[in-house]
This record gives sequence, C-alpha cells and structure tokens, in this order.
Amino acid sequence: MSGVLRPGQQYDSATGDQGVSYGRIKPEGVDTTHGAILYLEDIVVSFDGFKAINNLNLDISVGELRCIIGPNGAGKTTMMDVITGKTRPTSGTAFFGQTMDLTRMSEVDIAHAGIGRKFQRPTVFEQHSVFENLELAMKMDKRVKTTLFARLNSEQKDKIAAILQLIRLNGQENRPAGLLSHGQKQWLEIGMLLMQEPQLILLDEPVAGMSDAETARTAELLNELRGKHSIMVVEHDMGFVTEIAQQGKVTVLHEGSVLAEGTMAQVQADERVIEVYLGR
Amino acid sequence: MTFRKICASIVLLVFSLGAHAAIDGKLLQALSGDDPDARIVAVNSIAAMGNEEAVEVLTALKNEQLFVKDVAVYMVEGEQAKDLASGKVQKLPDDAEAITINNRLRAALDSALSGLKLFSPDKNTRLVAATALEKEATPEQLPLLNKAYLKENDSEIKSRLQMLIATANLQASDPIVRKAAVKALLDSPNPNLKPVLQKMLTQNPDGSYNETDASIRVEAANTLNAIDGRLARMEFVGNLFYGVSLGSVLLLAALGLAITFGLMGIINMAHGELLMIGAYTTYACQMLFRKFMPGALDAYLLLALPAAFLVSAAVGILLERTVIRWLYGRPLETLLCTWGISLILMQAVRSIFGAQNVEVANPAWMSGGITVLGSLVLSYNRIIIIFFALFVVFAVWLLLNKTRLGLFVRAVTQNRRMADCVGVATGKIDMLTFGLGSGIAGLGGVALSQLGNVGPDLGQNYIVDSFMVVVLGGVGQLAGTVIAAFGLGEVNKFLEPVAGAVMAKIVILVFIIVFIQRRPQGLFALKGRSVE
Amino acid sequence: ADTIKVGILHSLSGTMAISETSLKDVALMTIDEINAKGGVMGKKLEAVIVDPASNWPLFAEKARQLVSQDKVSVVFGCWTSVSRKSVLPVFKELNSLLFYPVQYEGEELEKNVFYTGAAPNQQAIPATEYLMSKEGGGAKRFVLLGTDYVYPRTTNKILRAFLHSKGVKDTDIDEVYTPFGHSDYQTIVANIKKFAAGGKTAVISTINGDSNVPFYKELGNAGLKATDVPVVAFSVGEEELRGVDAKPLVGHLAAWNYFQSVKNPVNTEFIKKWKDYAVAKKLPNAATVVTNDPMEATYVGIYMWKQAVEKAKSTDTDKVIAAMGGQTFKAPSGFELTMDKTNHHLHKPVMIGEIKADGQFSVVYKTKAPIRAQPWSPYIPGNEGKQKL
Amino acid sequence: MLEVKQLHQHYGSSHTLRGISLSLKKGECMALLGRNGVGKTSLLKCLMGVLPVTEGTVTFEGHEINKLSPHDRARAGIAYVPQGREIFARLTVEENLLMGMANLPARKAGKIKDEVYQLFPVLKEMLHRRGGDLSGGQQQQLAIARALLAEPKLIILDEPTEGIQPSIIKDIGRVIRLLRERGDIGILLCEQYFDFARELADHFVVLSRGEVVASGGQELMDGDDVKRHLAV
Amino acid sequence: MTTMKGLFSRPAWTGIVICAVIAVLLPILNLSFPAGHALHISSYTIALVGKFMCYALAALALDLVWGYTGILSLGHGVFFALGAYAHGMYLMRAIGREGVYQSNLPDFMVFLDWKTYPWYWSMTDSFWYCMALVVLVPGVLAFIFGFFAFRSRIKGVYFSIITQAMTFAFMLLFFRNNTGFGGNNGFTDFKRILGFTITAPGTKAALYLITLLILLSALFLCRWIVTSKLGRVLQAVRDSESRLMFIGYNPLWFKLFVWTLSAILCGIAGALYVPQVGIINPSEMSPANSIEMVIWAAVGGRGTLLGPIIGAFTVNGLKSWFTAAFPDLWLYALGLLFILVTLFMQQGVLGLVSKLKKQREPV
Ligand SMILES: Nc1ncnc2c1ncn2[C@@H]1O[C@H](COP(=O)(O)OP(=O)(O)OP(=O)(O)O)[C@@H](O)[C@H]1O
Ligand SMILES: Nc1ncnc2c1ncn2[C@@H]1O[C@H](COP(=O)(O)OP(=O)(O)OP(=O)(O)O)[C@@H](O)[C@H]1O
Ligand SMILES: NC(N)=O
Ligand SMILES: [Mg+2]
Ligand SMILES: [Mg+2]
Repeated sequence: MSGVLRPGQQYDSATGDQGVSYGRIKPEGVDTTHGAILYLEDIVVSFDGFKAINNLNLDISVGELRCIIGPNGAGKTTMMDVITGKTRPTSGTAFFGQTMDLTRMSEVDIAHAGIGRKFQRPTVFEQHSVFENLELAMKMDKRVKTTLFARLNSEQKDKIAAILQLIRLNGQENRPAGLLSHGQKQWLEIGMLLMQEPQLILLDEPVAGMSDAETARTAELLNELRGKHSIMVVEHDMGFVTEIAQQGKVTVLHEGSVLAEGTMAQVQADERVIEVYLGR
Repeated sequence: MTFRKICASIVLLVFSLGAHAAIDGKLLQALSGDDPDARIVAVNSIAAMGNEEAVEVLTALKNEQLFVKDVAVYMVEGEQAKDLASGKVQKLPDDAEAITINNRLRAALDSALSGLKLFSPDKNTRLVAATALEKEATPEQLPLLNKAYLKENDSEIKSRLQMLIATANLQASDPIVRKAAVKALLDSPNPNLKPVLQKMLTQNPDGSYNETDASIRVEAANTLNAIDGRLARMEFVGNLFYGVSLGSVLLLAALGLAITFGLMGIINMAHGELLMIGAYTTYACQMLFRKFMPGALDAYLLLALPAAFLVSAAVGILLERTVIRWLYGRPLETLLCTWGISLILMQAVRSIFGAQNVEVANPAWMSGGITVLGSLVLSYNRIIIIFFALFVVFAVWLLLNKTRLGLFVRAVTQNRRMADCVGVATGKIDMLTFGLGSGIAGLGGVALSQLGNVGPDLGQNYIVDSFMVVVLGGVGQLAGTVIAAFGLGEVNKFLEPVAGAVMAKIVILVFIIVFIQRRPQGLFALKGRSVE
Repeated sequence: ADTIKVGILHSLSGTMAISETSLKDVALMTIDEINAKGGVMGKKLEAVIVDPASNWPLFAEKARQLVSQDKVSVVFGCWTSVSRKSVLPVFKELNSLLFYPVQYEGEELEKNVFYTGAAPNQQAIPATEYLMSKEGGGAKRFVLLGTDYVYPRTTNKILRAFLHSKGVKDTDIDEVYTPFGHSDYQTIVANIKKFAAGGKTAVISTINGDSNVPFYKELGNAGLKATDVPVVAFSVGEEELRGVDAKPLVGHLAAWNYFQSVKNPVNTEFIKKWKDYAVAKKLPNAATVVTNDPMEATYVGIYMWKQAVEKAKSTDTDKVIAAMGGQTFKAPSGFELTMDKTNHHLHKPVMIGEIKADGQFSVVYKTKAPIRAQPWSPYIPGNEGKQKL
Repeated sequence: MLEVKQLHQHYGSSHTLRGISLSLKKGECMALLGRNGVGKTSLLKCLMGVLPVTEGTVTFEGHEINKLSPHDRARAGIAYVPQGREIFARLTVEENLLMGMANLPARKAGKIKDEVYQLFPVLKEMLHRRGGDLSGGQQQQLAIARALLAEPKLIILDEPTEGIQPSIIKDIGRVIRLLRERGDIGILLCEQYFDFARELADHFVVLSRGEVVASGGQELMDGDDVKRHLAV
Repeated sequence: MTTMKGLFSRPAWTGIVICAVIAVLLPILNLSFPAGHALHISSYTIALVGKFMCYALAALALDLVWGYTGILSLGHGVFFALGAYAHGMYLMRAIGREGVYQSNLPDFMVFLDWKTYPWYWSMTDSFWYCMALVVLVPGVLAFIFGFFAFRSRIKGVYFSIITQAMTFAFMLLFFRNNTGFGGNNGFTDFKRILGFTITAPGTKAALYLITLLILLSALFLCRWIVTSKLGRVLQAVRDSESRLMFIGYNPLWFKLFVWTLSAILCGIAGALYVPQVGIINPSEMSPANSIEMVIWAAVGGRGTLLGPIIGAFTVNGLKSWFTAAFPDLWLYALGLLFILVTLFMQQGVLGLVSKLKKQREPV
C-alpha cells in the first residue's frame, strides 16, 4: 500500500483522527507526471469570519524556485500552514503531485510525502544539540521500531558533517540548540531541512535576522538547490528576492489571494504592488 | 396516634385559654417518672388544660428545661426556677435533675403544641402549627380543625387547614364527603397522601377494592396522578437546584485555583489547604464572637468573610514571597513544592486546632430553608452560597478584565519578562495575584464551612475536584471554570438518583476523560496561533 | 529490661487522624496511670508510638516494625477494618498481640487479636430493634445509608437479614452508599424524604468519618427532624459531634456501648482523668475534650492486658492470650466487662443515646447486663457453629 | 544619556560580551552592527536589565542603573523592542498597546494615541484580535507601536525591520528619523539591514565576538573596516 | 539532561554496582546469621528494602514518560495497582480453603453470596496466567487510554488531569464491593506463592532478589531506550511535539510506546509489591498515591533514570524513619524536604551531586 490517500478519508482536526497510516507507511514517490508538484485551488481559510486566505490559486512546478511576497498579513504563512497540514482550509483543494490531497493528510504524512518547512520564527529542538537536531531531521524510516534500533553509519555521519560545514555550525555541534543566536537558529533550521531531503521546500522568511553577507550566502545556497528541489520562498527582503528569483516567477499575495504574478522586474513595476507592498 | 386522644378535650378548652390552674402534682410526677406511657398520658392531660401554662410547661419540657428534685418539678426561667406545683419562684436546687425526653415523647409534645398553637394569636405560629399537622391529619382532628378553620382569617392558613380537613375526610364514611375530599386534594403537594390514595386504589385478594365507590376511585387516581406529576416536577426542580448548589460549591472551591493555577500556572497542591485556612478562620471568628459578643453571634460571618480573605491571602503572599516566586516557569517543581507546603499546613492545623473537626454552626439566618412546591426544601445556606459564588465570580471577572491591575496580571502570567520590560513590577503583581487567588480560596473556605466539616483534611477533599473543574473549563478561562463547575454539578445531580452516588462519581470522571478527548484544551479552548 | 514496651498504632495524620489521634492520647494517659500505680509486674510501661498515616500498607510495615524492631509486647491500635486486615498477617506471622478498640463488622476471629469494640450484635442489631419498638418510634421502613466499604456493607447485610427475619420486606428497605469523603448529601436527603412518605421510616447510618458533618448539616437544613425520621448512627459519637452544631440534630440517635453522659463513679473519674490529662499535656482544644466509646474500649483493653500479664506473670503472647479469657474490668460504662473465655470479644452493654443540643447523648435505652459478642452473625448463613477460634 | 563602560557578560562559562563601552547622546541614533551571534541581542538585554552583567557599568541620564530591575528601567524611560517580538499572545492588540504604557502612571495611560494608528493602520483594524494571531510582520509592528507608546527617553530596537514589508519599513524609518529630529530621545538600533541602519544612524558600533571592533560616525559606515567585520 | 551519550558517568556506574552488591548481600546476611548477630540484617529491613525497590521501579517507569517524554502522569498508581491486583488474584486463589469461610472462593465472595467466580476471575488460579495479566492489564489499559488521548493530542495538564480522573475512577470502582475485588479491604492474608509459604524467610529472600533483578534489568532497559535515537525523539516530543511532526515523526506512536511500556513496568512493580507487603487495596489508586510517585521522581531528579530510584528510596526511607521517630512532627520534616529540594536542588538529589562535582572540577 502506498501513502496515497484513498478517497473519502478524512482528517478530523478535533479528534486528530489522521485517517491513515500513522506514519508507518513510507510513501512512494510523488506523481508529478504533469510537471507541477503543488496545486492550490480556490483555497479559503477563514478565522471566525476573517478570511486570511481568499480563493487562492497557485501552482508550483517541479524544480521551480518560486518567490512569494506580499504585505504583512497577506496570508503567506497561512498558506504554508495549509500546505503542511497545520491549518485546514475552510474550502478548496491542495494537491501534492497529482494524487495527494494535502487537505486530508496529517502533518506527519505530509512531511513523509516530501514537504519540508522552515518556520517564520526559527523552531529547533532547543534541548537537543545541534548535531542531534540534524540527526533527528535526517531522511530515514521514522517509525518507532526502526528508530529504537537506529545507529548512525559513517555515510550518515559524513552527511551531517557536511551540512554542519554548510550552515557553519561546525565546532558548535554539541551545543544545545537553544543557546544559539537567532540567526544561527535560522541556519540550523535550514540545515535540518536539507537533512530531510524533501522534494518541496517551504521557506518562510529564511533571511530574517541575517546579516547582509549571510543573506547573500543563503541566496547562493538556494541558487545551488534550484532544480534539485522545488522551493517556495517567502521574503520581505527585496534584494534577496531579486537575487534568487532571477528570471523565475514571483507571486504577490494580497488579502489572501494573488495580486500579481510575473518576473521580479514586472512585479516591482506593478502599481498595485507598489501601492500595497513596496511603498514609494 | 397520641394526638387523637386529646383533640376533643382541646377543642372544649381552647376557648377558655387563660384560666389559671396549677398543674396537678400527679401529672407532674408521671411526667418526670420512668413509665413512658404514663408520661405521654401526662403530656396529653397537660395539653388538655389548653391554657398558657400548658403551652409554657410543654415547651419547657420539649427544650429540656424542666427539672425534678424529689417530687418537686421546676421550670427554669432565666436565672430562676419555678416550682410548678406551688408556683413559687426560687433558685434551682443544685442537685435537681433535668427531665429528659426521647423522640416518642418529643413527637407527642410537638403534636400537642401544634394543636394548641393553632389558636395562637400569632399568625406565624399558627402557620407553623398547621404545617406541622400535615403529616397526620386524621378524622379525630376534624372538630379541632374545623374550629380552627372557622376562626381563621388568614387565607394561606385557611387553605392549609382546608387541605388538612380534606385529608382527614379521606377516611370519612360518607362517600360524598370522601369524594369531595379526594377532589379537594387535587392541588395538594403533600407526598404523604400517596400511600392513602394508593390504598384506596388497591384491590384486595377477593377482588374488592378498598374504596368501594368506583367514581371515587377515578377521582383518587386523578388526584394521585396530579400529585405524582407535581412530585416529578418537584424532583426535577430539586435536582436542578441541587446541581446549581453543588456547582456553586465546586466553583468556590475552584475559583482561587483558576487564578493561581489557571492564570499563573502554579500547580498549586496547597490550594485545598488555603480553603481549609479560610474555614478555620471562620471557626476562629465564630469563637471570637462567642467569647466577646455572644449576642451578635449570628453576625460572625460578616467578620469571617473579610478575615478569611485576608488570612488566606496573607498566607498565600507569604508562600509566594518565600517559596513560589523562585519557581515561575517551572510548573512541575511547583507541584512538588506546594505538595510539601500542603503537608506542613495540614499538620500545623492539627497541632494548633487538633486533629478533630471543629464545629462551625450556621447562623440562624442560614439555618433551615424555604419550602417550595409543597415539600421541596431549598436550604438557606445553599441559596446564599449560590449567590455568594456568583458575586465572587463577578467581582473577580471585573477585577481581571476591567482594571489595569487585571491587565497587568494577565500580561505577567503570559510573558513575565516582557511585562517587566514594559514597566510592570512583576514581583508585586505576582504577589498580588497569588494573594488574590489565595484570598478567594479563603472565601471558598468560608462557604465550605457552612456546608461540611471543618477539619485538617478539608482541603484534600476538594483539591482533585478543583483541578478537574479548572482543567475542564480550560486553563486560564474564567468563564470556562464557571461553566465547568455548574455543568459538573448538574450532571452529577441528575445522575445521582439514577446511578447512586458512587457510580455517579465514576461516570462523571469518565465523562471528563471523554470530554477532554473532544476538547483537548478544555471547554473554552483558545483557538488559533496564540495558543502555541 | 526494666520496662515493658507497648506499641501504639494509630493514624496521627491523613484522613483517619480525626478519629484515631484521641485514641493514641487515651492510650498514653492509661499507660501513665498504670505507671503511676507501679506499672505492670513492677516494670514501667514504655509506649512506642508510630504514625501509619492512614495508609494501609504502612500499617503493616509499622506493625512489623513495632513487633520485630521495637520488640513491643502488645500493640494497641487500628480503627478501620482494612487497617486491621492489613496488619493481621503480621501479627499472625510474628505471633504477637493486637488490641482493637473499635466497633466493627464481625466475621473475623483471630487468635492474635482482642476485640474490645462492639460486634454487630452488640450495636447494630439492638439499635434496629429499638427503632422498631414503640419507644423507638415503631419504624416500618429503613434506609440503610453508609460509606461504601466493608464495615457498612457487612453491617447492612446483617441488618437486612435481621429485618427480613422481623418481617420487613425488601421494598421497605433502601440501601444507599456514598464514596469516602462524600460531601454533598442533597440528593440523598431528598430521597430519604421521599422514601419516608411511604410510612414510618428510620435511617440507619454507617457513614464514617468526614462525611457525617455534611450529612447532618443537610439533614438539619432540609428540616428532617428526629421525630419524623430518626437517624441512628454507629460511627458518630461525642468526638464526631464536636465538629457539628448539634442543635438541629437533637433527637437523632447513636448506638454504642458507652456514652460520656453515663453517670457512675468510674465514668466520672475516667472523664476527669481524661480532661486533666488533656490540660496537662496541652492537647489542642483541651478545654472541650470529650470521651467516647472507642476511647473507653482502648482504656479497658489496656487494663485487661495488664491484668492478664499479671495473671500470666509474663508478657509472652501465648501466655497472655491464655490469661485473657475471663478477665473482668469495671469499665466507665458502669458495667463490669468480661473478656469472653473463647471468642476474644468483650461482653458489652448496649446503649442507645439521643443527641442533645450540647453534643452529648442522653441515654434512652440500655441493656440490663453486658451482652456476649457474636462475631459470626447468626444472620449470615453458614456462620452457625463458628463461634470459637 | 546612556553610558556603557567595560561591560562583560557570561552565559555560564561562555564569555559573551567582553568589555563593551559605548555612549549615546540625546537626540542621537546609534546603530549596532555585527554578524549573527556576536552578542548584539545580549548587549541590548543587558541594557534593559533582562540579563545580569558580570562586570562594568551602565549609566542612564547620570544614574547608574546596573542594579535596577527592567521595570524600573522602563519607568526611567527606556523602551525596548525585543528580537522575536515578545508580544502578549493572548491579550488583544488593544491590550498589548495599553501594556506599552504600563510604565506610566494610570492617569496618563488611559488612551492610545492616534499617531500609532496613523503609523500602523493595520493595528487599528485588528484592535480586538489576539496579539498571537497576528502575522509575523503585524506582530513586529505591534511591538514597535508598544514601545512608542511608552513615551521613552531611550528606545532600544532589536532588528525592528525583521519580517516587515518594505513600505512599512520605510514608514518605520520615517518615524525613527522623526524621533531623532525631535531631539529629546536616544535611539539604539540593532539592525542587520545595513542600508536601513546607515540612513538613520548618527553613529555606529560594530561588534564581533563580544567586542567593539569598529565605531564612528555615519560617514565611516561605508568603510572597508565595517564591511570586513560584517562579511562572512 | 541534554546529551544522552554518557547517561551514567563512571561514578554512577560504580554506585550502581556497589548498591547492587549490597542489595544482594542483605538477604544473604539475613538468612545466614541468627538474630542478634552483629552481621544479622533483620527481616524488617529486608521487607522494607524490598518494598522500596518496588516503589523505585514505579518511579523509574514514571521517569520514562515524565522525565524523558514530558508526559506527566498523575495516574500511574492505577497501573501499579492493577499489576498488584492481577498478582493478588493468584495469591487469593492460592489461599485455597484456608480462608475464614473455608470455601473455594475468597472470603469476600462468600460473604457477598457469590457462588462462582465471575468471568474475570477465570483461570486466575494459574500463576503464569496471572503473570501475563500483570503485564497485559496495565499494558492494554495504557494502550487504549493512551491511544485515544494522544490521538486527540491531549497534552500537558490536560493529560495529567485525565490520568488523575482515570485513577480516581478506578479507585471508586474497586472500592465497590460488587465489583468483585474485595472492596475497600482488597486482597490480603495471602498464604502461599507457587506452593511456598509466603511468610517463610526463604520465600521472602527470593521475592526480594527477583525484585532486585527486575529493577536492575528495567534500569538497563530504560537506559538503552533513552540513549537510543528513540530516546532523542522522545525528548523532542517533550520539547516541541509539533515541530517533530513536520520532520516526519508521528508522536502518537512514540508516546504510546513509552507510555505503554511505562505502564507495564509499573504493573510489574505492583505485582512484586503485593506478596512482599501483603495487601493490595483500592487506596493504592488514590490520586494522592500517584502524586507521591511523581514526587519520588522529582526529589531524585527527573530525566536521569537513577534519580527516581534514589528519590523513591530517599522519600520512603525518610518517611519510614520519620513516622516512627517523630510521629507528631514528621509531616513538617517531609514537607520541608520537598520545599528545600525544589528550591535548592533543581535537578533533585542527583542534580545536587553533579552540581557539587562540577564545582570541584570547573571546566
Ligand atoms: N488564528 C487566527 N485568528 C485570527 N486571525 C488570524 C489567525 N491566523 C492568522 N490570522 C490573520 O490572518 C492574516 C494572515 O496571516 P499570515 O500570518 O498568513 O500573514 P503573512 O502573509 O505570513 O504575513 P507576514 O508577512 O507578516 O508574516 C493576518 O491578518 C492574521 O492576523
Ligand atoms: N541563553 C544563552 N546561553 C548561552 N549562550 C547563549 C545564550 N543566548 C545566546 N547565547 C550565545 O551568545 C552569543 C550571542 O548571542 P546573541 O543572541 O546576543 O547574538 P546576536 O548578535 O544578537 O545574533 P543575531 O544577529 O543572530 O540575533 C551567541 O553565540 C549565542 O550562541
Ligand atoms: N470498623 C470500622 N468502623 O471501620
Ligand atoms: Mg508570515
Ligand atoms: Mg540578536
């Protein structure tokens, strides 16, 4: 059996009924036969009547690096919450590949299916060491039994070492993650994402709190990952966005739906975008 | 019954009230003697005198204020005692012994006194007397009741008497009278009528009915139905009231915890002991009044309320300043620590007041109850406590939501460090908040002292319930606490008649477990991001 | 050694401390008194006090400690039946002696235990008979109300059988239990009222411990008077009434083998000794201390043990047991009590008292002479012929 | 108005701040720069009194405030916008704003000034929403608004532009400039967004590994020295 | 508390070995030297240490869920008691006809006029079946309870309180005489276990040694678990459960695994406890008892495995001593101990030890 959901299976957020698998079944690959990895269709998220997301339509193709910008409160984080199963949309559909209905999958299953996320506020396991954070994130069978008997092999150790190098926390690997500075936590979280090897990476403001130099490095990193993963980046740092968007599409969200879409240059020139977002 | 024998004579004598005659020495001797039957006869004979003195003597006997020495019987009147045979007033001889009574005699006295009091000039006395007779209205009383009915001009008492007459007439030989009586009782709330009516309707083994007249049986069945319906309604209202009352108790017990635990996050295992301290403060106030102001004893609660609040709050503040303040942000440590505090407080009370319960009496204005729907008694102490609970909740709500202090309290409990940074003296707020929670626990203790025992373990009986209420309502949700308390009270009280007290309690606990499955953050769960 | 050690095993903390603390104090008083009069066989008694904290396994541990570590010759202690059951195996294993001073449900007879409290036939049955009598109000219907544990359950089982034998039908018996520490008696009192509408009703209460106060308060406020529905209790004595305002309870009853209000020289002296002791030792509330039945039973038990030791000229368990049978003692109840030759229970008088406004009892019924205990109630089938050890 | 002398701070055995000195005058804006993890936040926390200093003195308006608690510093006129926003998640936006005036006596703390809403209109729309439900940027705006309401003499901003949309960053810049121009307030601005900092600051201080490695007036900010210390 | 690699330091290992050796020696000294001999260890001490070891096992089980996974159970008493009852059923049956009513049924059943065993007593005359129950009953209860609670994502105090409700409900249920477990009196007056007289010194020593063995095995089992990757996942559950889901672990099964394991260990502790203490009754399920277990773990230092064991011995040892030495004052002493531990030993007794060690050799 695959991790693909049968029709009619439901996720009941009140009971936490996850319908399927409880993480025991490793999903097979994502069906991306039509070139897109993520489809969001007519998504509405309403909080007590306030529509944080309003008829949002969006899709991301395999290997694409998509930048999302938009005013504070436009619904960007909420959109990521919907994709990762943290928030259930009031209506609308979200598909990962052709077959996986994200609105009916649990957070765990979604993570298993290959979606990784970096949160807007860095969230790492504060009591665990940097090394352990990476180890926990590492792509592998994450069921109870295998976890109990898991031992790191040298290949995995190398991989962790490589990532440590990359996020420049080598030498700090035994420090509890809670003691890192804000920016270091951001990096660690990115490192955890890389360990997870997801097919779709969601980055919510990855360079917030990073110095300009580090922002540049992050941009570099993302440019390297381009093509290997599908990536969705939310940022307010226009310099950074320009850097990574290159000629790709940039989507502007406003009041819960797409306001504009196009290359960075097009978007930056759009009057409406200037009005609500960029300012004069 | 005893009453029957004397009715006739009372009737003859009621109009001669006031005629003075000393009580026959023989009667007095019988009264103080050992033969119970003779004592009853003596009581009835005295009652048959039907005069003021009879009322006085019988009342004195009922209150055990008659003394006997050798053959002389004395009635205590303040400092002095009156020799009933001679009427001489003197000091009570030292070795005079009180004449004791038992329930049988007490019942005879009650009946006799009620009969006499039906003719009292005081309306209330008459009303009480008419009510007291309800249990045993019999044909023998009819002449008396009819007399009283004719003489009566108060409509309420009149209707009571009418019911009594009808009740007595149920056994009349004339079927017309019986039928009228059965019909008249259609509106009676008196459950004691049920067996009588049921008896009318039961079939004897030979196929005959106890009530021979079929049309009367129909009426009787009607009346029985009406009474049953009324009783069912009464039971429902009763359960409703009991539930609210239990809810108010739970609420008062839990409210302080809703602050110290719900808002401040301290798993306060000593909460029960703060309740206990409130109750003991009430006891202490009562003792103070007994000692220094015995005349105003009934007012002791007025002192107890502020005193209990202050004493518990002071204890709370002391604990907060010395111990708990080091534990913010470490809720589980607070569990261990407050458990220790609770042990110490309990033992301290044992050392000071003794391990036994102490006596806290309801003041007169909280004793007894009002009778509604015929025979449902809503006791004053419970009614007052319900209103008191609502008042305290309202006050707390005002304080927390409508004052700057309340805002600070909520801010500090959510993010102590940032509150500090915007200029809130967090230490002071912590102290006040914990003091407030503790003080409210003290008020809860005052209420509990009016319902149950006051002993070193008082708190232990409420701590689990209190936590259940706060958690079920949703931690930090005042409204949730209120609803949870009343909800649990009602559920419990509607279950108890069906399942019994033990199973009701078990079902409630299972209910809580299941309910939390549905609402993992309690009744009033916060939704949204702010929760995380 | 020049002293004889005796163990005192009563809860001084936890829920049972309410009742048991005063038994510890009475035991100490009695021991002081015996020592003042020269001790036992010329040796002073030395009390070893432990606190089993109302925790039943801890009772067993402490019993073992008293007997095997402290080497006491005898232990006076326990209140609840479960605590007694918990220590029994220890006393049997170590062949030591326990004196148990509280009324209990019977159905037990152990060589190593002397029961100085009442068996059901020395308390529950006479009380029920009284309620059915003319003097007692001629009750026809009965509410058996108790805390849900073995003593009330057993007592009620016996009473039900007894009532059956008196022709009372099951429809006229209502059996109601509440959990320990139950504090809300609204529903139950309302139900009693309802039940009482069906005929002259009496309540037989085996409510234990803390629940009594809320029960009686509810009873008082709901206006159920003793003349309407008398309540007779088996676990409410003078000590319990200290915690209640007794005025609304006047006329309700209790059955015991001793009341403080019993008038006789032995009792007068007993009460005086106790009051003086309380003042001298600065016990809390020393001014208002009272005596009650288990206190008397403790007092009697210690003296009888002393007499038996002196008769046996040894504190050896088996010898003392042998010497106990037939011991007599002039007890504060005003009777000369005898330890039964075979069944380890005292012959006790039965008294029924009505509550007075001052929290004392006025004795309204009293047997002429002490009654022999029937630990195996004849009302329970299969108990015939089980009267011996 | 603010003097920091030889400030040292330790987290347990790790020496985070090593002898930092700086001074800030009324009406000035000082930028605090440095790479991730060099101790900027730690320094600001020390100034606010949230972290204990191991050595050195902090003087505010001529009084040594080392021993003062954070709330006393707030009452003395220091307002703080922490990194990570630290809004009161379960209080409404309005209540959060009222909390900003907790350092003021009750009679002055009743009303929220309209200027705040002009600056951050979104807050007015969301007055009754719980703070924790706001988006990241909205929360940041709330945190800044809260600090402004305190009528501070010194305002400490830890990466105030983090997560805020460009147009509002510009607004914030305008406000800071306005405050600076008023001349009665000191501003200590810790910022990663270099251009933003350069435009607003009169002075700057660069930290590296807990030490001041460069400082000077605005004109020197573009210097290589600074660049070098900020580079990875 | 963070890095698990060296969970037990070298001195800790030494301590474990020394304690184990002493513990083994106790019953040997008890049996081989007569009372009064200088080397004699009294049976009372053996019984006491045996009881404490059962408590220690329960505390260890609690540490697994509380210390490592952050699930505070205020209802572990129920698992302990169920294990004890399961074993108690066998012991009751082993009394045979030697009860006061000389019936095949236990006395309390005779008394309730039961003529046969209710279904849930069937087969309990088999020792091994009862041993299976010891594991299964707490295990299955914990599994079902945990499954629903964890699936509903009940956390923190909400979870703690429903565990408390659970144990309270069980206590009331077992109190009822009609439930069929002896009501308030529970089971007591056992005579034999597998044919051996339960009061015989040899039997007692054997029970004691089995308890010791199981305690040590459980300690090593727990150590193995918490130092494995699974242990790190558990701690991640404790610190940030939702984050864990986003990297693909399903906390439900991880929590359920330790929760059930912990319940089983606790049940075994209860089963070892009954024959040594001689009584099991519903008060073991009272909420206060479960809280006390938590307190043992807290006093010793939670999240350390060894700490809870030390805590169980410390608290109960002091309690045993105090209740005899200062019967009127001991609650003050115990209460004060709890307060001082929280104020001055944040990580419990064990935390104090490591703190002192650090002070001596600063890094
Ligand atoms: N639980 C909630 N209840 C009420 N409103 C909410 C809730 N969650 C989000 N919102 C509102 O939904 C809107 C969208 O929020 P979201 O966090 O998605 O914005 P965003 O685009 O990520 O903004 P930013 O750039 O500031 O991070 C905001 O106005 C926010 O206040
Ligand atoms: N509570 C703590 N305990 C120990 N070390 C800490 C603690 N908090 C921070 N640190 C360390 O102190 C150093 C300085 O941290 P700080 O947060 O002040 O850096 P920062 O300059 O603000 O960085 P960023 O730009 O990433 O916010 C970092 O190396 C961090 O790892
Ligand atoms: N034996 C009793 N009263 O429990
Ligand atoms: Mg966002
Ligand atoms: Mg920082």
